[in-house]
Amino acid sequence: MATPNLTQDQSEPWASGQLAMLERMLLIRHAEARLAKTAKEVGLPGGVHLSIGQEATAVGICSQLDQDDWMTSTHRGHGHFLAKGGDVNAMFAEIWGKSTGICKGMGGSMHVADFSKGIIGANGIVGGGLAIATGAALAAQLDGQGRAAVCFFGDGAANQGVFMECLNVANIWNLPAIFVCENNGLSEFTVSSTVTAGELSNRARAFDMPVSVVDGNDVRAVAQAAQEAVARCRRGEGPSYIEATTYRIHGHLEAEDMILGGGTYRTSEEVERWRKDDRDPIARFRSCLLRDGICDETLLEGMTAHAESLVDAAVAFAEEGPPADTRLAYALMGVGEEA
Amino acid sequence: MATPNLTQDQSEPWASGQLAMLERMLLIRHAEARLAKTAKEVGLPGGVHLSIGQEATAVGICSQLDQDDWMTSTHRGHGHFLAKGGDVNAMFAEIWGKSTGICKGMGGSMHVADFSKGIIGANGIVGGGLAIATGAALAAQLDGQGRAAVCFFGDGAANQGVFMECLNVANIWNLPAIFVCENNGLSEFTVSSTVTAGELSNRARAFDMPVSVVDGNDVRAVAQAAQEAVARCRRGEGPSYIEATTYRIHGHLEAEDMILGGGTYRTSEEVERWRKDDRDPIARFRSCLLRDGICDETLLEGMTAHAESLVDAAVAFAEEGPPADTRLAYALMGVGEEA
Amino acid sequence: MTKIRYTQAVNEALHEEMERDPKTILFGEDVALAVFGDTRGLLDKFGPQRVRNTPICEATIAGMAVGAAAAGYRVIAHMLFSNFIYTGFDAIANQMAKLRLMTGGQIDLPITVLAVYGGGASQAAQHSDANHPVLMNLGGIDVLVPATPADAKGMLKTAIRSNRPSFFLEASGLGAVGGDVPDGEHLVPLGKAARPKEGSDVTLISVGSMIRATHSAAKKLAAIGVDAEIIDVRSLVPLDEKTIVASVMKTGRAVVIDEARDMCSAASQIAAVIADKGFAGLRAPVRRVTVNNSSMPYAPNAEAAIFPNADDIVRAAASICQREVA
Amino acid sequence: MTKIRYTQAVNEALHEEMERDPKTILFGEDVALAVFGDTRGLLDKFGPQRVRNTPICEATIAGMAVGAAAAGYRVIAHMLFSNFIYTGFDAIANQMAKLRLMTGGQIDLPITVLAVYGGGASQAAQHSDANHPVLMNLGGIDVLVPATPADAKGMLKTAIRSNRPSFFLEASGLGAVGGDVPDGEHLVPLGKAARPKEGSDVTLISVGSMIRATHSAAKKLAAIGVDAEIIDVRSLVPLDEKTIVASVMKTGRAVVIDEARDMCSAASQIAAVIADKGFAGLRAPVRRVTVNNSSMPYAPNAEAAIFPNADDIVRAAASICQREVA
Ligand SMILES: Cc1ncc(C[n+]2csc(CCOP(=O)(O)OP(=O)(O)O)c2C)c(N)n1
Ligand SMILES: Cc1ncc(C[n+]2csc(CCOP(=O)(O)OP(=O)(O)O)c2C)c(N)n1
Ligand SMILES: [Mg+2]
Ligand SMILES: [Mg+2]
Repeated sequence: MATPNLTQDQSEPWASGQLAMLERMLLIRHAEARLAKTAKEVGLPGGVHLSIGQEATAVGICSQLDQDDWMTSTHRGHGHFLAKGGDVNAMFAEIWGKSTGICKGMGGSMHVADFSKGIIGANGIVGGGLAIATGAALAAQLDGQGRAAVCFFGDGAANQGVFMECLNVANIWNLPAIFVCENNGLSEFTVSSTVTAGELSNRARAFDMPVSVVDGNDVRAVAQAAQEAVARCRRGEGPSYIEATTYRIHGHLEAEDMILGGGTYRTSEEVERWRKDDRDPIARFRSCLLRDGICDETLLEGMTAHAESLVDAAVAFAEEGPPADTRLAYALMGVGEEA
Repeated sequence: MATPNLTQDQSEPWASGQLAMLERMLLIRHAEARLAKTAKEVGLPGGVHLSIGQEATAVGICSQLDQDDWMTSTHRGHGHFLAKGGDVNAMFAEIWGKSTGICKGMGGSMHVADFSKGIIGANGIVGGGLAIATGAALAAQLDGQGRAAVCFFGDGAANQGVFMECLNVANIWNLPAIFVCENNGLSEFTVSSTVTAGELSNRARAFDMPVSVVDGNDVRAVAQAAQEAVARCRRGEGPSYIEATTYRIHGHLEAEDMILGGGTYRTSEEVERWRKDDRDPIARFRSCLLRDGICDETLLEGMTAHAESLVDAAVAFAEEGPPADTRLAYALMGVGEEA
Repeated sequence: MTKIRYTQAVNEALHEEMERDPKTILFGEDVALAVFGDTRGLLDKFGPQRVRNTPICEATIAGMAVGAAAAGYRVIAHMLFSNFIYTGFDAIANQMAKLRLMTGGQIDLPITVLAVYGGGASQAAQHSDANHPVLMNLGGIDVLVPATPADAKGMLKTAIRSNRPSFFLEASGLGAVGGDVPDGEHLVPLGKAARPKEGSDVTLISVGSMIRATHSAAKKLAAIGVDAEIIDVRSLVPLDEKTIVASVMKTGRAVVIDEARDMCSAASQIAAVIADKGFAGLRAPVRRVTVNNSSMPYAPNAEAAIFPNADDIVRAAASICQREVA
Repeated sequence: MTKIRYTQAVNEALHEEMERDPKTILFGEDVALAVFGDTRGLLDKFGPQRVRNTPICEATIAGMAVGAAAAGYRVIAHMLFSNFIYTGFDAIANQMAKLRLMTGGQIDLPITVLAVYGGGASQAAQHSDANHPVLMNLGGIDVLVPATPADAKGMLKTAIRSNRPSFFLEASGLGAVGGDVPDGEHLVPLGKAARPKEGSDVTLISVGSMIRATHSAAKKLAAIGVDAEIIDVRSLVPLDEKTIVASVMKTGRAVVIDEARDMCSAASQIAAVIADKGFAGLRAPVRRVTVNNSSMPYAPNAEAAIFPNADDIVRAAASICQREVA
């Protein structure tokens, strides 16, 4: 994605950067809505965790990254993957378990990765990406090319000790790491505030890390925070912490209702509030763009239709792909065929 | 140990409490000095980590605890063990690997424990005691008897993620836990400041934990901080964090010189500075007591001689003890004798 | 007898044992809403003191289990997927497994850790490990892999009452499987294998989740004239070497079936025991049907290809019974 | 040939490989001053960018190794005692072992983890585990337990150059043992067992640290007329099944010697392989000399009593060679 110029100057580069962000948010939204539909109607293998409602975080952060920058993601990783430039066809094929998948069908929804684009991968272990990103930041520092390593993680993951370990290491070594907490208030079926002491951002402050807490449903605010953090990385000034407040609209995973068997952890009113146009990150960004005269309804409709067509194509690509290679696992794990 | 009344009122209870603290500090000092001597001249099994120079921390904290309160310790645990009322004979026999040892010779120096006195034990894993103490605090809360659970840990251990995890859990559950960081500036052969970001106490603050940072070589200051923290536990007001600044005079372990093979991580001047009477916790406390008229030189000499005689007796007890039971390990691990 | 599902059996055991002993407590991530259904209803019945949702911090969950047990409680800790055990592994391997030894036996550690293990459902590598071998190697920890609802209930109840730490591993593929469970108090001793089918030609030794594939293999073997005996090794630590060896002494042949990766698997342990103590009766090589040292790939077809199944068992058994498989 | 100590051999390998490839980096706790001597001099030679003391945080040390390797570096991580591996076990078992699979082979992970393992020095339970079996079961990770200075040097150099993650485990009892090491570039391939002694009556298969007790047992066995062959299984993953099975086919008898706890040990794995692939040549039960599922007690006499020694090996071998032991 073209790094958007964030100073609003009505110039062409500025406008196109803004539209690129919207485009990516729409792609994520439509892709995930399709995954939800397919999971429900047809079924998909494994668990599917959607980030609908959180698109501004992924896109805001990744809008400031180059392909060379590193990024680790979470179990809720489709948005991060697409925002960092991952290919939607290859992602769908992966989720469909095909050999045309970005991980040849070996990883699935929870493990989408594309090293050629700096996407180290999603992770099924809550907190699993933190130390990996810190290691990538170490590599980036040694490379001396000004690369950054971004780590997305949730408010639930912030209770894993490895989070604090990584804040410590990143600071003492002055690593070009950006810790991005997507604070959606929920850890699985637990309201995070019931299991979280103090303000999360104070944890980063305790390690003398520059902190910025932003409205995670305002893509411009997120991009702004990212721009500063990335600049620090580029200049060799060390790590940053960004906390983006947001909300997940869908269940923890698409099979949630079945798992909960009638149990609840949030009210439907709460969910509805976050669905509203004044909170939804895409609706909000659209009205900004309309207000600023960067686009009109026609353009928006065209963009939406385009996103939908990309998703249609991705489904077709996934469906057409040949099944995963049944012997590949052995080859990749380095075992001979004889036990 | 009688809980000393900390309000200086010249009363008998106050004076005897103060003397009890000195007595315990002397016992620790003399016991460990003897271990150093024996390790050097005769040899002791395994590694021996001494806390000489840190006696005020162990004694200050434990002076405020009852036998029923729980305590976990570190690899440097002799002082904590003795301060919490552990038996010096049983400790020596343990280190000598005898069946009369407090752990029947199964644990050794790094694992001295006495559950009958609330001493859950030393730990060979840096940070290993943190979650155990937190679990004991949970038990104490469920018991509803006003017990506290104290966790000693080092500044090095404070970089283990589990430290922050436990701060979080202790706070959200309002557990009667006291986290006592013995900040001696060193983690093994590394100067802690080179591997530690920010102020350690800010980590506790980030979890909304009451914090007190005290001169760890001033036993009265340590006891004062402990008194408040213990009172909070008793009243069900939740956890506290105490950081005691101190210094270890001896090597990380007694075999240090051999291990380092000429390498150094601190200057001998630094060590000498901390040995001086104005820093040494025992010398400092002695002059306080002399100044306050709680004791005179004669009494002090008597106390010193008494400590030394206890240590002599402990060595004799250890030496006389029968060797460890060679089949006990199997019984305790619950395995049959046939593989 | 009542027919219930495996998960329901676990749930009943938890309810009964928490009722029985008020010092029994349970904590873990999302135990209130019960990710797997096994802890359902406990919070409502026993309240927020004894049943607690923890933050996501497996290292502390496992460590607290040790501390609370050492301080007098009977602890049940839920670790969700068995892959998450690794995140709390220091407290398990260095503390839980060793504290009783290191303290010279001053304490018992009545801890039961629950976790769901195994593949077969496209959960990919980080949610599919059958990692009982890693736990078996630690020493000091019982490792239980019941394969039927009745054993799930009876063994879990016994494990909770036991003063040794134990891992109670629920096979992810068995959670919805139904079976008869005796009414009333039902306890199954640990360390005893079951023998769900007698036979004379070969012993099929099934570890935990493999029981269904093993039963189906036995049927297929019968069709080619091989009369298989089935041993269900529901308890790995302690391991019922006697029953296993006695069966092999009778049949002269053994196939050990285990969903774990082969290297240092339960299957290898059992094969080693047979090669030692059962050698006198052995008439053929001891075969293992295991996963060939790979983690599970995501794609259903790729996972199925490396996951041990009935045909693998049939092939292994036939190869040592001088039978041809179609 | 130069006679050097095991630790020195490790140190030389580290120096040579860091010199060879500037993208090779090393980090861990106290690697600057070298707790075990094996990393001595590296900081001075290669500077603080490539050689770094970490805080005490094994979870992050292991995880960073994965991240830095995935991002293009050749990583050596020192975990000190092998018991501390547990603290970083998620990054090892869930990430290091699986990331190449989960990404469909997009990356290699050239990681070498160093750790000192094993008992015998009264270090007590938390500093004495011989836990190679736990690593062997993970899949995707090479596990190396060289027993001589020459193998230590040659295998470590090979491991560092390899693109697979590996654990290079240094037996604590062998660090000071000397041996001849070839001068100049010396590489030993992984996955090949050594055969330090030929013999015809029984194969003694030694895992890592057990080599000295095994040699001494072979001498004692010679005295009672048993001609033992010794196999030194210096590489556990990959495992040289061929050499092991060939030897047993020749001698007809096997004793596997391993310092690990018995359950799911390397010894059990090797015994299982023999019972399968070597069955045709087997003339006696396959014995295992291991630790009987206990962690190490502290007291030297108690530790010695449960630690496998030459007499245990002699007894096991004699029992299958129809010999009486005095
Ligand atoms: C180590 C580990 N523990 C537990 C889980 C189960 N789990 C999956 S997602 C999740 C909640 C994560 O919450 P958060 O980090 O806030 O991310 P979110 O789902 O809100 O995006 C949990 C507990 C896991 N996958 N890994
Ligand atoms: C998990 C773990 N990692 C590393 C070690 C090795 N080690 C023993 S003590 C120590 C330093 C501890 O420093 P600190 O916590 O400050 O305690 P101090 O020694 O200063 O009392 C280290 C790294 C260990 N025992 N356990
Ligand atoms: Mg969340
Ligand atoms: Mg310290």
